[in-house]
Amino acid sequence: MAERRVRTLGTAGRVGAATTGAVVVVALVSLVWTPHDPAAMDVANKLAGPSLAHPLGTDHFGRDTLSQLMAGARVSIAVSLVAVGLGAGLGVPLGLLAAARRGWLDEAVMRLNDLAFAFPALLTAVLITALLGPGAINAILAIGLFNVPVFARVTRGAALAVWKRPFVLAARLAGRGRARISLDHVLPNIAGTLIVQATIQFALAILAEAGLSYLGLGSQPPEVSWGRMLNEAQTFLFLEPRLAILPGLAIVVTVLGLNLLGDGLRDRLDPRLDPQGVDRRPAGARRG
Amino acid sequence: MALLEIEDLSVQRPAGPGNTAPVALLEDVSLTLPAGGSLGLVGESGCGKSLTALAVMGLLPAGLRADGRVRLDGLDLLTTAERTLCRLRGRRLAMVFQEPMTALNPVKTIGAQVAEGPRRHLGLSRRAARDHARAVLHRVGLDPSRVSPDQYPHELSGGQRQRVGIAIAVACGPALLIADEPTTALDVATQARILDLITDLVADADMALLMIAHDLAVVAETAERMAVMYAGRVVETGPTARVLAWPRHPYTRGLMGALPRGAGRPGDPLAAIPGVVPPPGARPPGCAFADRCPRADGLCATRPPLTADTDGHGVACHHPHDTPAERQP
Amino acid sequence: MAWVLAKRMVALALTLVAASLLVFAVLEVLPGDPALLVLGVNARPDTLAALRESMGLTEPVAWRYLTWVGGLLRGEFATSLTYGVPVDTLLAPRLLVSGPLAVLSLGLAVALGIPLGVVAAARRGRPTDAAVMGVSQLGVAVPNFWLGILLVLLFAVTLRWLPAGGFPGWEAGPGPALAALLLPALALALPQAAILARVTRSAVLEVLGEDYMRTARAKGLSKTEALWAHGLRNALIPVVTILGLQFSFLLAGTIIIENVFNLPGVGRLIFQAVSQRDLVVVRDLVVLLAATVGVVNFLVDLSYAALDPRLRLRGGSATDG
Amino acid sequence: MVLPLPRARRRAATALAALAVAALTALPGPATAGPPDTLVMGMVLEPPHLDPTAGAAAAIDEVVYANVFEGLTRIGPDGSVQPALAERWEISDDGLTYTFHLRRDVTFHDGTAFTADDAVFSLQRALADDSVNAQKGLFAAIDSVAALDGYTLVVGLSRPEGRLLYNLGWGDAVMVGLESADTNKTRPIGTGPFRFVRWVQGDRVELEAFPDFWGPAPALSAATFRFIPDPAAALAAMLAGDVDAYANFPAPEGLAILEEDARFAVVVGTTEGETILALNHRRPPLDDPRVRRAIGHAIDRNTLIDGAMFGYGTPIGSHFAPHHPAYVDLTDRSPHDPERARALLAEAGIAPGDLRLTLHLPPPSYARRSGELIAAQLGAVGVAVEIIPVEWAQWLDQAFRGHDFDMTIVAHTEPLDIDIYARDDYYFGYDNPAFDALMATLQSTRDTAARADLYRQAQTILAEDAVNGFLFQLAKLGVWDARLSGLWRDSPVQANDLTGVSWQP
Repeated sequence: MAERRVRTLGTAGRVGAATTGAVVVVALVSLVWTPHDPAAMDVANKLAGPSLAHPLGTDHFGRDTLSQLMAGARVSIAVSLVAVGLGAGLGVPLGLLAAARRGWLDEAVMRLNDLAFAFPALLTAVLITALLGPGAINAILAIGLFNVPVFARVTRGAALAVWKRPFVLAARLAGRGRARISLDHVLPNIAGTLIVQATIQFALAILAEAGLSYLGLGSQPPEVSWGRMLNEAQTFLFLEPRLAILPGLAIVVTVLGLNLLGDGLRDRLDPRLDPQGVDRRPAGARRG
Repeated sequence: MALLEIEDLSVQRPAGPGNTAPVALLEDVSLTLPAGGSLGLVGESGCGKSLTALAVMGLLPAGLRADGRVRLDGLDLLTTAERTLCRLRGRRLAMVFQEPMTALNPVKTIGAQVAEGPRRHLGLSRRAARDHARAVLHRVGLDPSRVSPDQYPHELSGGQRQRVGIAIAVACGPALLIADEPTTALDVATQARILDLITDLVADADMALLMIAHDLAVVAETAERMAVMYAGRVVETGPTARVLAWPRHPYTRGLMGALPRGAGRPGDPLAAIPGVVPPPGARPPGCAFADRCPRADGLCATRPPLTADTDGHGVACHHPHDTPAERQP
Repeated sequence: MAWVLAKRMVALALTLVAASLLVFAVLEVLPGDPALLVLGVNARPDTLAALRESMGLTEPVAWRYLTWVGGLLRGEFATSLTYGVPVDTLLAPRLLVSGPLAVLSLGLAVALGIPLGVVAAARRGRPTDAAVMGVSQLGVAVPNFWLGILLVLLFAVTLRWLPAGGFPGWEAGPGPALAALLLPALALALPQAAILARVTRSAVLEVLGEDYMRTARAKGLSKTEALWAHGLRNALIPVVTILGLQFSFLLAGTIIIENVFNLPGVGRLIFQAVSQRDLVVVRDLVVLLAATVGVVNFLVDLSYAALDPRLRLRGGSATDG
Repeated sequence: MVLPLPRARRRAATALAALAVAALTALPGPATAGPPDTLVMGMVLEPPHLDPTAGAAAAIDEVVYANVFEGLTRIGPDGSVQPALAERWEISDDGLTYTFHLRRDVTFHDGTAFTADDAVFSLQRALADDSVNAQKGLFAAIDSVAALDGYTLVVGLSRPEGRLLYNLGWGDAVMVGLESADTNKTRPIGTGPFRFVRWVQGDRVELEAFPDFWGPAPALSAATFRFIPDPAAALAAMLAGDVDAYANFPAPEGLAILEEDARFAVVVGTTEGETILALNHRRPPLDDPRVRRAIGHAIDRNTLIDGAMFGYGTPIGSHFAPHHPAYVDLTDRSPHDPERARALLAEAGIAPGDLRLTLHLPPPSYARRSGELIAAQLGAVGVAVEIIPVEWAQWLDQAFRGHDFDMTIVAHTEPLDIDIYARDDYYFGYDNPAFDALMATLQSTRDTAARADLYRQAQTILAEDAVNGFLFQLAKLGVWDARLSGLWRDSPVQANDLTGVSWQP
């Protein structure tokens, strides 16, 4: 089953799956092993170029760049995963509810969406971190908050289509409750769409986490994240451009992998072949 | 010299990444149509009728290659430069499409869509083209007092839209009008009125008409001569009255058996003929109809040539019918 | 349609009221005392109290909210707590940086993304298409601030063609000013152009398969003419949707990019105002941004109607003929 | 098939391309420093406003002090008190009455004359109940201010104040005009050699020479202060020649590049900034001197200076500037000795890993970087540190005023501010009556030698008590065009006095 799925992902999708898998593996490996302790400082050996001991060199505190990149993968993935989980965990039930009940509840959910979209996400993140202080948790909160309306909207749209299908009508005639129908019939039928959307949101969350950390609002020392590495590297742009280039590359590779995987999954999982079906948009809700 | 001479027209999808061997879609189609004449092209869906029309228009879908000769006024359209073709399309030859709901641009007014051809081909000013479009729309039955040229397609009914499609086609007074199942998408009452309009227009302006239909009744009503296509080939051709009175190919007889169900959608299997048209690429080497044919025998493993009698009634069959058709229940 | 627009206006107004309440509430509980920040570590309690009084921080909460919103409605802006000038005079010169930056980058994104998308669609399945799609896939994955850093490395540090950051001001002439905006605009535009190219490509592909394109060709239009005359406007509808969304994304993007390139724009003003607890500036800017996003969405809705007559007020009803 | 653009669009595209080329060619070439009588000075922070008597931000003084505004006295490049708007003064024997004789040829930039009335107004404004002067404490001893005549000012004190003349040289004590005081925040009107031209908020402040200046005309005809908060951008601007000088270059890591470049002079001087790891004595076990001493021994100052400051900075062992004559080197009281640190912690009853402390870090890179290093160094002796990065607003509100912190890193940049350790309820919560008494004596002592002795005693007490972790004195990293002369090497006050700055041919 899994094998067949991979085979039908298409070349790009397979490349995406492999890349994503590799990043995840690196992140997991970093839990138990990195070439050096990513937080271990060796000021005497700062800003050293690549060597046998430090294949990618060291940063301004003499920390091993390779180990930091590995540990950074862990933080970037963890933050993004939890943020997307938060968004989906709140957004999907909201969307299902809106689609099942329609009426004022639907209207209320959609208006809430509008409100969330009226604020540029990053600005809200700045405010949230000003309110609660910077840190990974608050980055999760800020990013997760912005995933809620995205998931709510996509869920609602896909669910509305399912509600019109004959087998749902049949279930309703059989006297099943709206909640049961939502869980038994609607959710399985929109799962593909949601998985694809989750992949895309995951990629966007990695970018968002990097942006927040770059502004100094995301993860904090001694935690490493790619965005923070970029933040710290910027003053060494003229001395050691390597420090700014490597974390960026890591971000690009990860996001690229996730996007390719998302495209592959969409071709495979999304029942609607309509390429507009999945919301690739960075933010914003349009009502039809 | 006939207006339109199609000689050995073949269309194939060349070998590519998706398919290893080239696939023949049309094979050795030969048809002629004199100026002012009319020719009906019938067959089930997938027989290559529309493809023939598109090949004549030079509008084959991307990736298809046409061979043979398609001569309009003696000029071989298949070897003519695209630039010249653009000057001919809409001017000398024009086409009415099957789906009036989608054949019109939703974001342009009908007047503008009709005026586009005349402005380009007849060298009319913007204003003159608009007046011309108004007149043409009126001619096709869209009275400007009831249907304004400034309206958009979505504001019109299906029949009205098809009238706009016809107006677009005849706006420059083409010598050849190709109508590709112009009534299939319409309800029965509207169908008749649209067919009347087309025959009327053709007669009026002395246009030649290539009428494509899966419905023999439509051809019977509009075309002097007809050709029956099956699996990318012409299997029977001749004067319409003659062919219908004495269909010689078993497939033609099958189509006639399906006649009462003429309103069936393309793609439905014909009630009188078991099986479906073999898809291109899976066509047998001999007679393509053999495996659906009640008269088929070993001989049918070779391809029958199209042989014509003195009346110009030709048939490609090893075992043609020798007796006129009986009206079937 | 008119009714739809009216409904949108009401929704926009409600959104703005909610936004103003929200931002006001958040700023109320934000840790940090603006007066203390101004006066620093040697400030004495009486001095602080005096400053707070003069900043208007001692009025009751509801009153302050109403005064603020009332002022905004009359078009009057309050005085920045740190700069001591009205927010609009603070904002005007920043808008002259951020506005052109946004326009320039949106323009660049459109100028790059749409033609590339059209070309890719027209050459579907050929190497050009694959190249455009590959590059755009990459473009979508690149964080704009990192792209900014790379652009600085290449054009400012290595080649020394363009300034690494800063803004000389428009009075220095359009040349230097545009030069200062070019790299940041590129950094903002390229990822957006990549998205735009992908959306345009799929929209054009969809349109190319439409029957009316064949109708247009049957009239004698060449492929190119048919695409421009009949295809583009139809393909633009999804593209405009994305453009509207990109604009608000771009607004947020300026916060990071203006930091990377050290541009005195609105984004950095907000960032600075938050860290300086200049509540007056923050709340005004947040509401203004929300309003801008709302207005842009409104314009997008209007442009749908302009592009697609089906969304306009219905005229005569159809009768069969 | 390529889709060629229709002609009109093609023309538009060509025009756009031409515009881009025009933009490129119109660029200023690198290192065009402008005519040699103007100066572009880079600064990290933008002043919130331009009135030095109404805010604590150092950036205000860095732009306007000695350039736009002058006080009765001024503080020279060596930290000494010099006459400014007061030509000379007399002090009564009891030290309670100061008589200032003001210059008679001084006009404000708005053309009004500077008289004793303006001086009275300036001081009374700072002293008033609704005063918003950030350093109101400077004038605490002043009892009365009066104009004897147009050019004579008498200041009466309630108690002797040894530093009054010095205090009057601060930016917070500059003389402002009666007519213009209210608008100084946005349109500063002073008496200095440069007058305000305009302020492009977020970018720069422009000054030009004031033709009616009472003193010798400055060599520069105009000066621009550009605000570039990002260290990398600062380096880029310097390399590109967009900025002529940085009095305080924000990126020590970039100095190596500038030093190699013959176009620039890198001048490392001293500042009044003692960087300390402040410890909250209200929070046990930080009230235990053994724990504080352990923290001191855990810290490796040389690694801090090397890692956080790229070698620029001087280790300190107490709260006192090393360049001051009264300085005592007390770094040997808390040498880097992790063993002793562990032993002291054990002695205080703290097992490794038991002590968890928060470390609040304000935004400057000296604090953030030192903080990361210190967290690692404390970790090495078994003290777990949680880093909490904060904005200044939060730091002031929570750590400084709310005393809600365990440890924090901050540079105290005011000159001779050792007296903060005598303040009641100051943020680190040090309370030592002996020290307070010492400071009281100091306040009423005017004899230089005696004062130096008191300062030495004070330093020693602080080091003995291990009040805070004493880290290093910030260096003043001056970088400027090698053809410039007259910029201050050291910064006894936070100012960029441009009076004597000129371009060498």
